[in-house]
Amino acid sequence: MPFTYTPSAADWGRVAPELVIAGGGLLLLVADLLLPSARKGWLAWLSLAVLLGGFAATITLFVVGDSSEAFAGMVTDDWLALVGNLIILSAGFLAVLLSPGYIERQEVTQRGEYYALLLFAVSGMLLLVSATNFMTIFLGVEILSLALYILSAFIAGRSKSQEAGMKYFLLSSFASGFLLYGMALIYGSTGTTGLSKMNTFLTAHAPKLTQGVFGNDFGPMLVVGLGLLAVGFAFKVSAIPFHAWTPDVYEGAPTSITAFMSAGTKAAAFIALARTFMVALHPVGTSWSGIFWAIAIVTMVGGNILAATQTNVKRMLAYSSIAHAGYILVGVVLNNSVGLASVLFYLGAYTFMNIGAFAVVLALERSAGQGTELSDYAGLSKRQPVLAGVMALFLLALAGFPGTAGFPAKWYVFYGAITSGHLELAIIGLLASVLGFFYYLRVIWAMYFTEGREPGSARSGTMATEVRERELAAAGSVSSSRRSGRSAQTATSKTTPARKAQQGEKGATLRLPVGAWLALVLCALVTIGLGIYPSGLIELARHAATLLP
Amino acid sequence: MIHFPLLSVIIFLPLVAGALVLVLPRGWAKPWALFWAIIDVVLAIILTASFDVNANRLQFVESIPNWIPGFGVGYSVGVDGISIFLVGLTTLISAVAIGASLWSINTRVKEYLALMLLLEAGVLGVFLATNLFLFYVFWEVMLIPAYFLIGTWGGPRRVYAAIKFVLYTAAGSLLMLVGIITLGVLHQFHGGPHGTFTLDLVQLAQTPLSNTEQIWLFLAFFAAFAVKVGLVPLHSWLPDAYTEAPTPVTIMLSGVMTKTAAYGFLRFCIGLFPGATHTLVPLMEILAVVSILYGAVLALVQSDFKRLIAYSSISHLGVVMLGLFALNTQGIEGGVLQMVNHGITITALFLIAGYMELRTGTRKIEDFGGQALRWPALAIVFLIAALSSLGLPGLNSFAGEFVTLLGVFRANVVYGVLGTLVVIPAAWYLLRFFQGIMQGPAPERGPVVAAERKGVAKDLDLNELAVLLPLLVLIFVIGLAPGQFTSAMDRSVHALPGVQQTQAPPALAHEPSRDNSRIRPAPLQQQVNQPYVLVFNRGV
Amino acid sequence: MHITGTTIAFLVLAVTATFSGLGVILFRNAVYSALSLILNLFSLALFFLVLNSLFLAVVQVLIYTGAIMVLFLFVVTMLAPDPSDTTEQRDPIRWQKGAAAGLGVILAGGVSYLLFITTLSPAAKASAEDSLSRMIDKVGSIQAFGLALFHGFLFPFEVTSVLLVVGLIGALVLGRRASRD
Amino acid sequence: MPPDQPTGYLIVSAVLFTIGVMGVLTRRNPLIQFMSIELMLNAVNLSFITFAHYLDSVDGWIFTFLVLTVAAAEVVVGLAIIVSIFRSRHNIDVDELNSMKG
Amino acid sequence: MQVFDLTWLVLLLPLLGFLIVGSLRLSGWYTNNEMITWIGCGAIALAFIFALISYLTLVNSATQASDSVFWRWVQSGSLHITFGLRLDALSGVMLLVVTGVGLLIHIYSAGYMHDDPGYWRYYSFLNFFIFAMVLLVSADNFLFLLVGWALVGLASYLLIGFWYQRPSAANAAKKAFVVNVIGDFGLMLAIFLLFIKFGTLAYGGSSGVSGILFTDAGGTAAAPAAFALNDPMIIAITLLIFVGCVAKSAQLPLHVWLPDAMEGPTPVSALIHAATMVTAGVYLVARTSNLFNQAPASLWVVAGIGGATALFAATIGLVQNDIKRILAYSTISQLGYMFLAEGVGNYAAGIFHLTTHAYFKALLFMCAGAVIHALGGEQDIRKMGGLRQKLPWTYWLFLVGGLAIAGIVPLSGFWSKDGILSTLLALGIAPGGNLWYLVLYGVGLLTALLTGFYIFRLIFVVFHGAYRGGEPVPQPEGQVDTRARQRRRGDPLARVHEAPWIMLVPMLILAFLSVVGGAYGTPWADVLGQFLAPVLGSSFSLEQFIPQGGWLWVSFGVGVAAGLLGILGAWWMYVRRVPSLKPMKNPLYQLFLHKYWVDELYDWVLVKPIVGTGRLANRVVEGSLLDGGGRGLAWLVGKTSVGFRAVQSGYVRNYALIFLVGAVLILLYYIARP
Repeated sequence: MPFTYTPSAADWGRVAPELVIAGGGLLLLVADLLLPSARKGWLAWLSLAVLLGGFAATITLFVVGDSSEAFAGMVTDDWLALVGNLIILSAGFLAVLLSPGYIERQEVTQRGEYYALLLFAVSGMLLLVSATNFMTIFLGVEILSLALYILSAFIAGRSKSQEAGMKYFLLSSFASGFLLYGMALIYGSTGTTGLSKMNTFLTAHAPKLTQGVFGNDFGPMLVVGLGLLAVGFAFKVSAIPFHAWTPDVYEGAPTSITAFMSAGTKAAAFIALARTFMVALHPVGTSWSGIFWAIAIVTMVGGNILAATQTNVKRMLAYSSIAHAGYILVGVVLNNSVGLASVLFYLGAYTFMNIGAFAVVLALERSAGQGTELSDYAGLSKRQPVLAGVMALFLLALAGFPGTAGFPAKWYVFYGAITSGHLELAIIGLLASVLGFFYYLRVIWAMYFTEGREPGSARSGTMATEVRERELAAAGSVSSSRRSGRSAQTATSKTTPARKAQQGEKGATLRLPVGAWLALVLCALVTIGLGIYPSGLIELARHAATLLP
Repeated sequence: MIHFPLLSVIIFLPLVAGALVLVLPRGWAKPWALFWAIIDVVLAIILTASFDVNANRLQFVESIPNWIPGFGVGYSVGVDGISIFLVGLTTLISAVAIGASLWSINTRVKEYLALMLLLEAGVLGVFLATNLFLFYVFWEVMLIPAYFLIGTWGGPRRVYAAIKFVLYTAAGSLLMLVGIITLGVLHQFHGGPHGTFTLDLVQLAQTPLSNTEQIWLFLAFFAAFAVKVGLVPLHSWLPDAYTEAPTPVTIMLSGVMTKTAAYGFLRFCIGLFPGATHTLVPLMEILAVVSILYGAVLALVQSDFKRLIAYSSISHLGVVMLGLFALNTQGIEGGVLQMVNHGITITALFLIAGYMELRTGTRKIEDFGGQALRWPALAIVFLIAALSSLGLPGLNSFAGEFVTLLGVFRANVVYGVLGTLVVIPAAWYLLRFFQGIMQGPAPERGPVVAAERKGVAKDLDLNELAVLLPLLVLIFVIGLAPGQFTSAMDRSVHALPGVQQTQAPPALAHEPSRDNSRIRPAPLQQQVNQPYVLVFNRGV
Repeated sequence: MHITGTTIAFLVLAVTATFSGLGVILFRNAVYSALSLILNLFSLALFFLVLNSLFLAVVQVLIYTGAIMVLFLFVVTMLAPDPSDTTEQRDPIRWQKGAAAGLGVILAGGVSYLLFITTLSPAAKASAEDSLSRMIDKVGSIQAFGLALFHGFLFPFEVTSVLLVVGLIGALVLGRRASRD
Repeated sequence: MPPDQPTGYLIVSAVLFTIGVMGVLTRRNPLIQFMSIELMLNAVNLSFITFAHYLDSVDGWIFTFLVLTVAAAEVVVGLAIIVSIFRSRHNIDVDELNSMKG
Repeated sequence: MQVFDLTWLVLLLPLLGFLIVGSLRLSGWYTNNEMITWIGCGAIALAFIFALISYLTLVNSATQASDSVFWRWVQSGSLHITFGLRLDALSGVMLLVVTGVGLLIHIYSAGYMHDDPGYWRYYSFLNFFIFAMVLLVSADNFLFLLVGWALVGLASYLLIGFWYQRPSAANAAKKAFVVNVIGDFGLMLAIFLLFIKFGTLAYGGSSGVSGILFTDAGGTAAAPAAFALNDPMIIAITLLIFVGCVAKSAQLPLHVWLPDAMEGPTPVSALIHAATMVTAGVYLVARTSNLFNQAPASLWVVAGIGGATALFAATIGLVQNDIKRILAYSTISQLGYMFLAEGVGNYAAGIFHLTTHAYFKALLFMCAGAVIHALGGEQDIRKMGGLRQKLPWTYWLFLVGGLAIAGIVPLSGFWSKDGILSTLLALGIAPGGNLWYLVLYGVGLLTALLTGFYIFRLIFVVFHGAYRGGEPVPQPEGQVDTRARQRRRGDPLARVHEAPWIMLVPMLILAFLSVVGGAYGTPWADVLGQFLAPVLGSSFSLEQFIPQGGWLWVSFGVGVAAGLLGILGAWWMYVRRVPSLKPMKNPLYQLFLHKYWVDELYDWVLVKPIVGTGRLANRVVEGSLLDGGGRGLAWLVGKTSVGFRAVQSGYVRNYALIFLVGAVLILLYYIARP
């Protein structure tokens, strides 16, 4: 068919969300040129409009879509893709909401390019989740990666940002090489790069593989391909030991991008991973699930252990995202529909709670990346009770406490594990999350149980002195925070909650633009909403997972 | 059938009141919280009053089966003869704790009250949930407010205590989570091809489980409950948390939260895994005995009186555990009664300890002496609480302990004897406590003298007494008529699997007329002038 | 072993490719590395020719050797007046190279071993209607490529435009900023 | 080398891939690391072309073509990042880029 | 005649007194001591009257017991316990003793405690004690017996620690309570066993313990069908019951609390620690006589402990110097007599001695109280002497009491004590009699001799000879301040005078009872024994307890002679010779003086190890092991974390290396996978 297939209009319709977003990105570039510099603030709203358009397209596809492949098996609009679209669009939406005040504070001037790249990254992710061919998967990965390299390095004056961009670029390209090599070898084994054909081929010929690697024709090459592909995907989802880029990039990148990356990339990569392994390579599940089994365990335990002693909150959240990748991988290991549904649900829940947490980090971050240390959170509950409250909510959600989205997410994953006979994963995962409590609660502890402002009032030993020292060090950055306050004021004047919160304190000035508040509120509402009534998303995920037996 | 959702209202009333307290003016917060806490008590009383003691099924059941159909989970609550008293206890102790907060908590009052009410809601939910998912949700909901309450309003080592508390309990609960899911899955598998995943307690109870499965599941639940109830050697968090938490929070922790664990043992470990329970009874009883004796010996040597009470709590909860795992009517009914009693008594003790700490700023017994002279009223209530705690016959704890230990004794004489031994060290350390504070020569210097000079070390005032009063009344009421409680439990306890029905002693086996049902309390002042039947050989 | 022209070409190209590849990572001077890479890419283009992919061989030479490597060389010369590796600085992680070498040997050996014991599955071969060789025979190599690109693979081909736009913007953003600094 | 099997090409591809990997692992100059990555991509391309030839399938060709495009885009962005860093630091030793660790 | 059962009023009135007196003070409108005296004494007086009415109607009725059930206390499965009161011969006698002696001591206290600031507290506690004691003796089942049993312990605790600011008093109170709790522990276990064995905790009625013991299968007392003699269960029950008795009645080896309990006010010692509470053990053995009869082995234990305690305590009493402690050891010794009697089956003799002992020991304590009162709180007999002239009434009353306890004919003590001794003799010489009866008889006799000695040593040292102390400073007993007392020239006793009438009148009444109280228990007219007989089962008949032929007279003679010999010895040592009160080097003396080092033994064997274990556990287990273990785990996680973070070196190529490690591991997995 490759030589004869002619794309139809329906094919283009099935990629409507991708088209809307990518077109929106181009539109934004044009708008950037046309808008006078005083009106650049509109770019954010325009991006939001584009993303809403993406939502509309996705929802339209939910209703009228036929869940079938387009462009000769290149992409699909099945529910797995559509649910992924929703998650990614949400991540993008939230990231855009968070951006305006923040990027001004970080003295980013090229706002048009920023939003355009964000949208292109979103389009890459959308492509990735709907891709049903190694080519489109590869292209999706590369589009989002390229956009994110640039976005990570976006803050010109910040060497950490550049370092992040550089590291991300080098390592991600390196990993892409592995991914690609894996694709090549699997292509060599199965004769196709299309996932559905691959599935058909493997269903017919996989029984040979169960006899072992050796003694059959394509087996050894296939498993090398599987391994290399797994490595490539594991890098993208930042699973240990392919995680090393994550903390550095997350720390160095602009926080709005970190937030977006942590949720969006993860979701897109996981869905592509799920589609590749759980759907296409389902017949050879026994050959790859062992790898993910080990990776999942190492990631759950290692991510939590590594996070345990972090003092930089942003970095801590990076490690926590590694740990969460481990939990999600549990769903992948299962290689069945429950596992797939749990992966989807987890990603949906994770997006909101994690972006929410990063949103608070962002709100507290001063220029030049200051203000993300644990000591900067000391006594936050007194200075910023609302921010501290929602941060506590997100952290508890990440820790998996009931009443928040994190609980049904963990429940689903571990329910899947147990019902599929992987009790050990459930036990290890849950014990690892006890470690998780430790560091999540440490942030809460800093916010609620320590006194940030008055030296000498903090009670417990080493931490208190540390807090004081950091406070002294932070005194130097007062001028910058004043500047950021002013610029934030220009962005919006409707900062009632922030102002209200501000009245309780004397020194610090912190005003969040309305977009950031909106994002925080959205994240908080969804986090609680999914905690109390997760059924809607569960049903979506379950429907999407009917791809699998 | 639509009826007034009384149980849900009881659970969620504190939650809503707690949320609303955040938006109230600061001055209204305390009366508001107290008001709703008391309303909850009233509702609990209404619930108790309309409870049908002659039915062994769950009552006031509310069910929304399609809460999360994807998980096979519904919202369902219900109450039986066991949980009803614990609900009453919880509402009462919560109201007392909030009442005690009126003057002892003055920083960030709104957050504090919101968390207290949330904690209350969590505990109530645990007692009333009849779905394991819901149960687990409430179980964890208890944890967070407790963490914040200890960590924010606690003493100097509050942070350490709070984190230790959370990590210990969370580790236990997560293992329980594994157990819960596994149980549901097993239910699904054992149900054959049409088996469904469910966590409904009633359905789970009919799951056929092999003994090995039962034992592993039991141990998973055990992890959560044993930590929370403070069974030695998993109790390490308990003294720290009790000591460092502010008094009202300590009350909530010791008075009601530990009961959730004991209740969990009864409802889930015993209720769902009778086979494993039967196998593991020696383990449980030995741990209980160790807790009893170890807690008692450690209580003997503490100089910090909150710590002393904490260890006494470990010891006394050991008795509860011992009773529950006696697996007979008296053991379990006594155990549940003893839960209520322990809640009342430990609350009174901690309240009094809190009063004393608030006055003097110290918790060291050595700093006190001869305070009965200056604090006669406090001395009296203290003595009553201490006597209740040491199990003085005629007071509440005795009733509970007696019935419990009788049950234990019937089940196993050795555990019975070792459990009964608790009364000796209990008397010792509690009187040491009382003597150290209230008796002996007054100190010549130190914080107590300083407080007296400042004029803050006054005797009990009426507000403080008012908070204590319901507890004191209950100490006597339950002591004098515990039968009201045990008989209401009878049906529910007998509905538990594996519980030995009481049999007539062997010597009487041939007397069919000695039927329980026939024995009714005699009307007041009935003269039983029957001829005395003793015959003596002197005349023979 | 039956020695044919293809075999000889293979052996020569394999040796060239391997050594030029080694040159890329072993030359101290980045310019030499770049030149070595050009040689390597060129030998790969010849491989492509041997494997009947005329169009890609040409594209390989044009894009890689012609465009990409020129860019590389430009940057190399621009950035480093003394383009040698900064050897005067002590390597902060000296065990890295040894470990890398060890792992590299295992990787190459392991993958090669597994590939060596592999035979392509006949079932994986394209069906008659999808057969590349038939299409080449029918319309010619480059035409076949074009047919595929604009029919079955139209979508990925179109998607690359987004990719290129992103690259463009990236160069713009980073370059403009660099020039302003 | 069994006749009609691509084993030789595949092994060359594997070796080249490994050489690329080694380059990333051992060199401190990001440009050379980057070149090594290009080497890896090209090694994969060789595999693709080999498979296309031996499987008689056009997918490999197209994939190679896409990789080429991607490589071009990557080079643009990568070199821009490297240049941008050089502008601000006047040093491109990647070992210097370790302000974030742990 | 119908029984006019007013037991509930007897129970209720002291409770009301307690509550009213207590709440008067607490509510703040407490004004004077007089009101409290009236309420406190009035309640007991009424209770005594009602007890008397009930008793008299019971005596004149054909009914042997009246049982009033009030409410269901608990029902749990087959466990069914009601709160009820029982009036029968035994509880009737006990009620009279308790309320009667109690009333006298209430009155006496009005004088004795007049100046104490805790007067209200004292009366409320005292009323509470009477309430508890009434509950103990009139409860109709074992559970409420236990309730009363513990409540009297509480009352005792409160009253011993009445002067709570004195550390010695507080410690003594705690000690008394804890030792009593050991007894409660035994009793509780006994009750559990009883329930398991009998399925009921009631004493009487067809469904009560006694009923089951004797009506089973139409059995008779001689051959109760369901229970064999020395059934192990019954032995266990009875021994555990006896553990309770041993603790409550201060028998070996749990006697240690009673001497310390003398820290309480003297009237309290008279009432609780001599006349009533400590005899609860004797009452309980009598109450459960049917059980004990089924377990002769237990009875031997009772007899053995009783005899041993009698002798043991008497020897200690010989050398003590604290006037109240001498009386305390005397009490222990006399209680030993009672158990001796019960141990050989003569429960009635035990109860008889209980009543007479209540009279004369209360009298002795009151007299001692009068002396202490007069001397401003002095209790050391070495600092007394020659008080006969200053306190003539007290002296004579003390003498009456002393003669009674020494068993001098015809005072009450003679009849009761000789009843016991002659019982032993009778059983010993009876055909087929056990030699151990004679051994116990010997012990009893020796004790009688020692009793005469120590009590008259006390009398002679305190009332005869010359005064050896300083000038007493009048102050309440509780606030002894020896430093304030200074020697003056001239008569130090110039200001010492006799006790007021309100103290003397009760003493006179008791003295009267001590003289004539034996009249209802003579071998010829054993009114009490006959009356109690329906309640107290025994394997012997009352006649068997009376030595036949001339042996009764022999017994009388020997008993009186022993008492006289003791008195003579005391006279010889403390009147005839100059009394030497210096400590002697004699090891036996040291042994007695240090009370056989029993306290020290307990301290070393029990208290120190337990507290030491606790301290050790607190430090090692709680601190190092558990807390340290938790911290260690956290430390380990932290170290691991830091170690892993070191791998995260920040170098790109290092990251790539980690990456490659993962990839190679996967590759190796595929190569190695079979």
